[in-house]
Amino acid sequence: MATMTMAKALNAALADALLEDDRVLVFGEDVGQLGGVFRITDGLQARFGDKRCFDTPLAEAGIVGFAVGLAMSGLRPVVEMQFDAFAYPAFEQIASHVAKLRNRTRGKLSVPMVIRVPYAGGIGGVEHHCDSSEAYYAHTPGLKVVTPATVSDAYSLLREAIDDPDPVVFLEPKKLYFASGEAQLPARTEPFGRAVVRRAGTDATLVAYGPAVPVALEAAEAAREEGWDLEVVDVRTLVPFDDGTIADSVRRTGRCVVISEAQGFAGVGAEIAARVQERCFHALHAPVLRVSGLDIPYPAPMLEHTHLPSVDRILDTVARLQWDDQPDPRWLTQGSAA
Amino acid sequence: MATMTMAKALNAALADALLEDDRVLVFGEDVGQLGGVFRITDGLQARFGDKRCFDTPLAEAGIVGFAVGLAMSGLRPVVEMQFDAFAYPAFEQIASHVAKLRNRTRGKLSVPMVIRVPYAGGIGGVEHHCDSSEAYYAHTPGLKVVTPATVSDAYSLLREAIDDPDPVVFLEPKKLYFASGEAQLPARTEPFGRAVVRRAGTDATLVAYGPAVPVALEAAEAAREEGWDLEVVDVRTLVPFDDGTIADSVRRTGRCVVISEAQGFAGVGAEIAARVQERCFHALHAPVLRVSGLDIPYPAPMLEHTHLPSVDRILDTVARLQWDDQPDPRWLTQGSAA
Amino acid sequence: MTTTPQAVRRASPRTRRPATPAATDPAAGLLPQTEPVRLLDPDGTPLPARDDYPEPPIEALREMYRRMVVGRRFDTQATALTKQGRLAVYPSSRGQEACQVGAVLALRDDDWVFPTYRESMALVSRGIDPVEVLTLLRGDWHCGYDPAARRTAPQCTPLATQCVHAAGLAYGESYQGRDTVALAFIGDGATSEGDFHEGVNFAAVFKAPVVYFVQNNKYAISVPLSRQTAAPSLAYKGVGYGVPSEQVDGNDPVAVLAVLTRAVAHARAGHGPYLVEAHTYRMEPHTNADDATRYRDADEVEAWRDRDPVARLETYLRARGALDDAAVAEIAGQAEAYAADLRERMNAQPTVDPMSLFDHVYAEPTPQLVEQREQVRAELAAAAEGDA
Amino acid sequence: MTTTPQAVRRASPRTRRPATPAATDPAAGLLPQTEPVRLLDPDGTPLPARDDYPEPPIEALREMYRRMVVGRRFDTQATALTKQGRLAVYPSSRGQEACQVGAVLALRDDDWVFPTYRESMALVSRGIDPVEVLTLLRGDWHCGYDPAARRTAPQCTPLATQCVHAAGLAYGESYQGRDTVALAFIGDGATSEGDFHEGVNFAAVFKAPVVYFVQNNKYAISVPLSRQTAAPSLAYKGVGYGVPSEQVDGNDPVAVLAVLTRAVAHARAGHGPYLVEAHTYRMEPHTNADDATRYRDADEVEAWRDRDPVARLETYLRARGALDDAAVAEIAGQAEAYAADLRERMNAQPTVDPMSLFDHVYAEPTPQLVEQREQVRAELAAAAEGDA
Ligand SMILES: Cc1ncc(C[n+]2csc(CCOP(=O)(O)OP(=O)(O)O)c2C)c(N)n1
Ligand SMILES: Cc1ncc(C[n+]2csc(CCOP(=O)(O)OP(=O)(O)O)c2C)c(N)n1
Ligand SMILES: [Mg+2]
Ligand SMILES: [Mg+2]
Repeated sequence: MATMTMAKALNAALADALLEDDRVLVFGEDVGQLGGVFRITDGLQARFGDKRCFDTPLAEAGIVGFAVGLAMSGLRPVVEMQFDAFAYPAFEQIASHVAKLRNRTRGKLSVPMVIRVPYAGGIGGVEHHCDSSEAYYAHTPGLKVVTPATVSDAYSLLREAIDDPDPVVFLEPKKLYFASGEAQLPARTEPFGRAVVRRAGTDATLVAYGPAVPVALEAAEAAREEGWDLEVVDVRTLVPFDDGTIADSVRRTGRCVVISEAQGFAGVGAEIAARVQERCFHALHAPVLRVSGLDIPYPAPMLEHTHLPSVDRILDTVARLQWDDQPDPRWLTQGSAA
Repeated sequence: MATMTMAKALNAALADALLEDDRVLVFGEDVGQLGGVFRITDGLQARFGDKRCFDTPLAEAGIVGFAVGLAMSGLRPVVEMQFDAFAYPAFEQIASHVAKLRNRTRGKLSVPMVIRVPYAGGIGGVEHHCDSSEAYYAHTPGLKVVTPATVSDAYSLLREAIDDPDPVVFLEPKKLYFASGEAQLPARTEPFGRAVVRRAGTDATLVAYGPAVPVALEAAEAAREEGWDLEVVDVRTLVPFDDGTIADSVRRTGRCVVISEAQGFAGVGAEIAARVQERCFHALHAPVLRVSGLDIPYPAPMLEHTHLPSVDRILDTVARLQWDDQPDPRWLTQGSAA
Repeated sequence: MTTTPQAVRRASPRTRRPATPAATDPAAGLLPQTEPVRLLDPDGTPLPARDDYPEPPIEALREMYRRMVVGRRFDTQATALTKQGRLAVYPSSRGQEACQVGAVLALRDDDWVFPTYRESMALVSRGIDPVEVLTLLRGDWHCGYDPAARRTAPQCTPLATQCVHAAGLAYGESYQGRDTVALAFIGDGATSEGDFHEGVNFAAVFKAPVVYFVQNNKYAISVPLSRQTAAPSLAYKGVGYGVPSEQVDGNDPVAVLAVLTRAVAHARAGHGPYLVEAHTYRMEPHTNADDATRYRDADEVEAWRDRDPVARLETYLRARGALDDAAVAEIAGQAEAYAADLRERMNAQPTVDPMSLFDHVYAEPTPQLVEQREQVRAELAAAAEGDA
Repeated sequence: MTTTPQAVRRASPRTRRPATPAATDPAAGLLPQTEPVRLLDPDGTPLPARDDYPEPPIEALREMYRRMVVGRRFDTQATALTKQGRLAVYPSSRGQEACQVGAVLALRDDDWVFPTYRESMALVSRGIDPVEVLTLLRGDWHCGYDPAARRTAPQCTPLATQCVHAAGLAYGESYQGRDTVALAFIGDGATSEGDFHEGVNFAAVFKAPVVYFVQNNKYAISVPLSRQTAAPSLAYKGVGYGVPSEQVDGNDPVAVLAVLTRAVAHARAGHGPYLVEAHTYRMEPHTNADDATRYRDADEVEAWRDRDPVARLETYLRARGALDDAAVAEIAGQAEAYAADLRERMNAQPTVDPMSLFDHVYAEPTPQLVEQREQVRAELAAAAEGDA
């Protein structure tokens, strides 16, 4: 085991993939000599040459569409979108081609590729640099959507994503890039498609993914003081989704809070809440509650802490899980027709 | 009262808006002389001239971005995206500008506009012509998202959308364009932001919107044979969302099925299910269930009936609402960790 | 800070560039000729031979004629099938036969084609089974042929998006040491889309062997070219990417084949992409669902009948002695047989298994799809029971 | 269907277009001059006067100098504030002063500017309060000034998207009978984005009075121009839209002002958009967070120091007798005062009310936002109580 950052683990995953599979090409904006604005591709061009790791013209639809063509020719593109909101120009290419080409051609043509997207906030970034864009992809059939929360997972999931026969949108929580963790490379963690219980507990389940996982774990620690023993599940792959691990946990604890950094409305957190109550209705002592970003455009750096799910907001929500078996008065009084 | 199609009502709404408000401009692809591929703008150019209703170059980001500039100059653009999937090229303009300019400028600049999108399926359309794209917009703070299900609402909501100080994504269910209904123009129905009970019932609430509303009504009729008296709520505006009307209904009926045509995962249906169980937990006799499109790319015409929520699928789902107060065995056996 | 210099406010500076730039002008090798290349008069009379575009071999032109005749018959048949309700929709390319067939003939079989919805004729001309080509429009699946085996991408509907795919494919092929050329079809209207710009630019920067072939048929559904661009012609876009460009009379089969052959050779030789604009005309409405009388005059359409590419080539080949009544009849017979076979095979109602909906979303269905598949399976079983 | 004509497979057809097109060549009025327009030598010596670009009035040039000096001082100050942690990030435009100020001086106050993140200097040069300009980068809100009042769009980060806004705004203004011109700034890298293409094309088709002003500073973050385009120069893109274009030495203040003045006059006169490419250089890293030594040589940067636009204009104005030591000192003093004021005001910690998060999402908060606002209000009250 060694201590390293998630950035380093991702870099190692790319390097190992380039080494082991000739078909892998890494490209995007500034990923060559600069090594990417987050240095995730640092040193790759020097080591593997500028045919394996290269800069493209500044055009995201172009980058993704070019990857489609390369994949058609048998190569394995791994592209970087520089920031979350800067992947939006590629939305048509992603939604109408990347996601659908296998289906369109009854599997005769497939376009395995990885679209790496540094996403979410918590780094004091200015507008357009902090969007949580996972729902746009998770709602699009044909894409797999992955987001690691630990250093080992970053390596392992990225290697699996590159090997996957399907296109994967690989969402990297920016704020975790330079957080360190223990990892032994080449790490291989739980297989793609599996959620993981990051902390066992008995009283309620916190379901989180990506940047929300460390916050959930922190909240679970803090909850001990309040006398709650909380379980934390890390979803890891949003698509495919691991109903089993999550439903098992909630059936044991009887309570559930879903935590995601994105604005809540019609986000992945809504999906998780809907699924959990469908599957665990009779085990639930309280409704499945959600903690998410506010339903506002991502705010300026000085206000992002108000926007983001915080330990306090999570604990406030856990407190509303009807521990005294009384309905939450909030839902009894609110929501009547105005 | 007169009988007319939704297409005609939309056309009348545009004409009346052009007449009453000089600032209104209608533009897009083929909306001029042709009157739009669905003829929603039929006759407008002849009547109001080619400065008020005109064709643009074929570029959707261009159309929406052009509308942003026009709105900045004080005009009121109403643009047509020719089909759902053909709005994707405009996604960056919509998500990063249309939705955010008011917020970005603390309200100093606003870009009221209507982006009309013929959406959803059921018309035997080939690929890219049938996407249900509402979740992409509803998940984006700063946009209002509307979808009419009746002829009168089509007129009324479109007029309100054009008058609204905020940008509105106006989703027109294609398959209802040429369905007729009674309407008295200029119709003014319930105000923007309100859901409506389309059919009163006591046993369970079907929540639906846009193209799913007629299917829900049909299912409710059919359910009478099974002995169920179902209430049907039409959401009308997805953003803002009317929690009150829907929660009131579910608290009365104690059961809820959410119906939407889009693929289900992380869709608006998930949001509705999550909200309803949050707010009505203690009134619910069964989990909130969902009927949606399958989590697949929109299929070819010959298979769309398998994809779309059908009366049968809705009735099957209603049947799973634990009428005998036994938990649904499905959720007790399924979803355990594999 | 409110002063503004009141300097030089003059009219359009159109005259300021010398009309005769030096031979070293970097644009000189990139701009198209000011008039579309033409080797036959509209009536089929050959124009004086020219050095830059030597005439293609006569056997090639004869084969071109054959495919154009068969292609046109296919097109008519597809329109008829639509009227009979056999196809959901059909976009005809009648009038564009020289382009549809010329593009295919300029390529090798192992070259890649990136067609749009309008290129059904090109695809059958490439030898793809017409039933497989029409699968999309019949509505049983989105693509009926095997794109990898046929080196032909699925017909692309999201406009201009294929321009980028072609760049990637072509670069990927040359990266892997193959000398494949990719030809991307695109319409006049679609050149307004951002993906056209990004595609041609990527191809240029990566020196990818792509021929971008714009069929300027004057309309994008109802929108005439004048609402699409203010450029002298679409071929003038190439210079902005450093891509050599040419414009050609798209109803002159000989010129189309000559120009595309050169463009393909340029790309194959490693010189990077090439842009060709063919001036042609869509004789039919946009699709059978369109009503072209709403936006264009019958006169305009009539005028283009005189430039019919099939008749033009026939006249020329007859004059060259490469075609006689017997040969014309034989080819017409081939076309009829082709159409008859198509008609017959399209009359068989296709069966599509609804369970296949779940097979090709991912390489393996996700647990969520497995669940939904079981639900549909149960529904279908129940329905079958109900029917029984 | 496997035959392929073996015709004319020849090398690049670069020579096929006559190097001297006829005077009627439609490209002739649209292409840029083959060399960037230059009116001063790099050392400030005036070049021979020319008809097409008369020199701007001397008072305008003196004002230009003043704003460039103040602008540069502002820029240095902003970089310093970033080092002190007062700004989240700052993209310097040092070296691009002639472009930043020239664009502003070519416009009227009621014209609209569409800046990018790099245009802070242009905005202060337009008279916008520098604290308001830096609000975005300090991180208290996304835009600190009133765009409607200042006729200046928010600094645009999603690259090239502003090109389309400018077209819409300019068309909207002229539609309403106003003779406003819009100037859209854009970088070399961003010209690769589809929205550049769509924006310029919309402006051309609608004859919207827009000047597209490309500051080609040779890099898009780390990516050099050679990875961005294979075109002779970015100004060659105009002809593909039917838009007249020019290239200019972007470090020659006199030429920049002359060329932009003409471009603005062209647009204002109703001739439609105009494209100007200025060849300049980004002297600093992309932003303070960037490490430019990773991708470019110190030598390259040094070479550009010799073409410093401020020194160049100073030399020229002194030679013309329009500037002396006293004036230079006075302007330097103004710049220092400006910087000192900025420093002081930026040292005050701004307060931003978290409740304002809910105010500007919609004209009125939705019920969902009202609910979330109450939740945040309660949280803040609880926190305040906890603190007390
Ligand atoms: C992105 C996108 N926007 C709109 C459409 C709808 N549409 C289909 S064909 C067409 C016109 C295309 O015209 P052109 O490029 O000239 O090709 P042609 O049909 O004339 O061959 C339009 C607007 C589409 N398919 N894709
Ligand atoms: C759509 C989009 N993609 C990527 C980025 C990230 N980004 C910000 S600046 C920049 C480089 C821009 O280069 P250029 O256009 O030359 O302008 P310059 O910074 O040199 O002024 C990039 C890639 C962005 N802001 N928007
Ligand atoms: Mg066309
Ligand atoms: Mg640059």
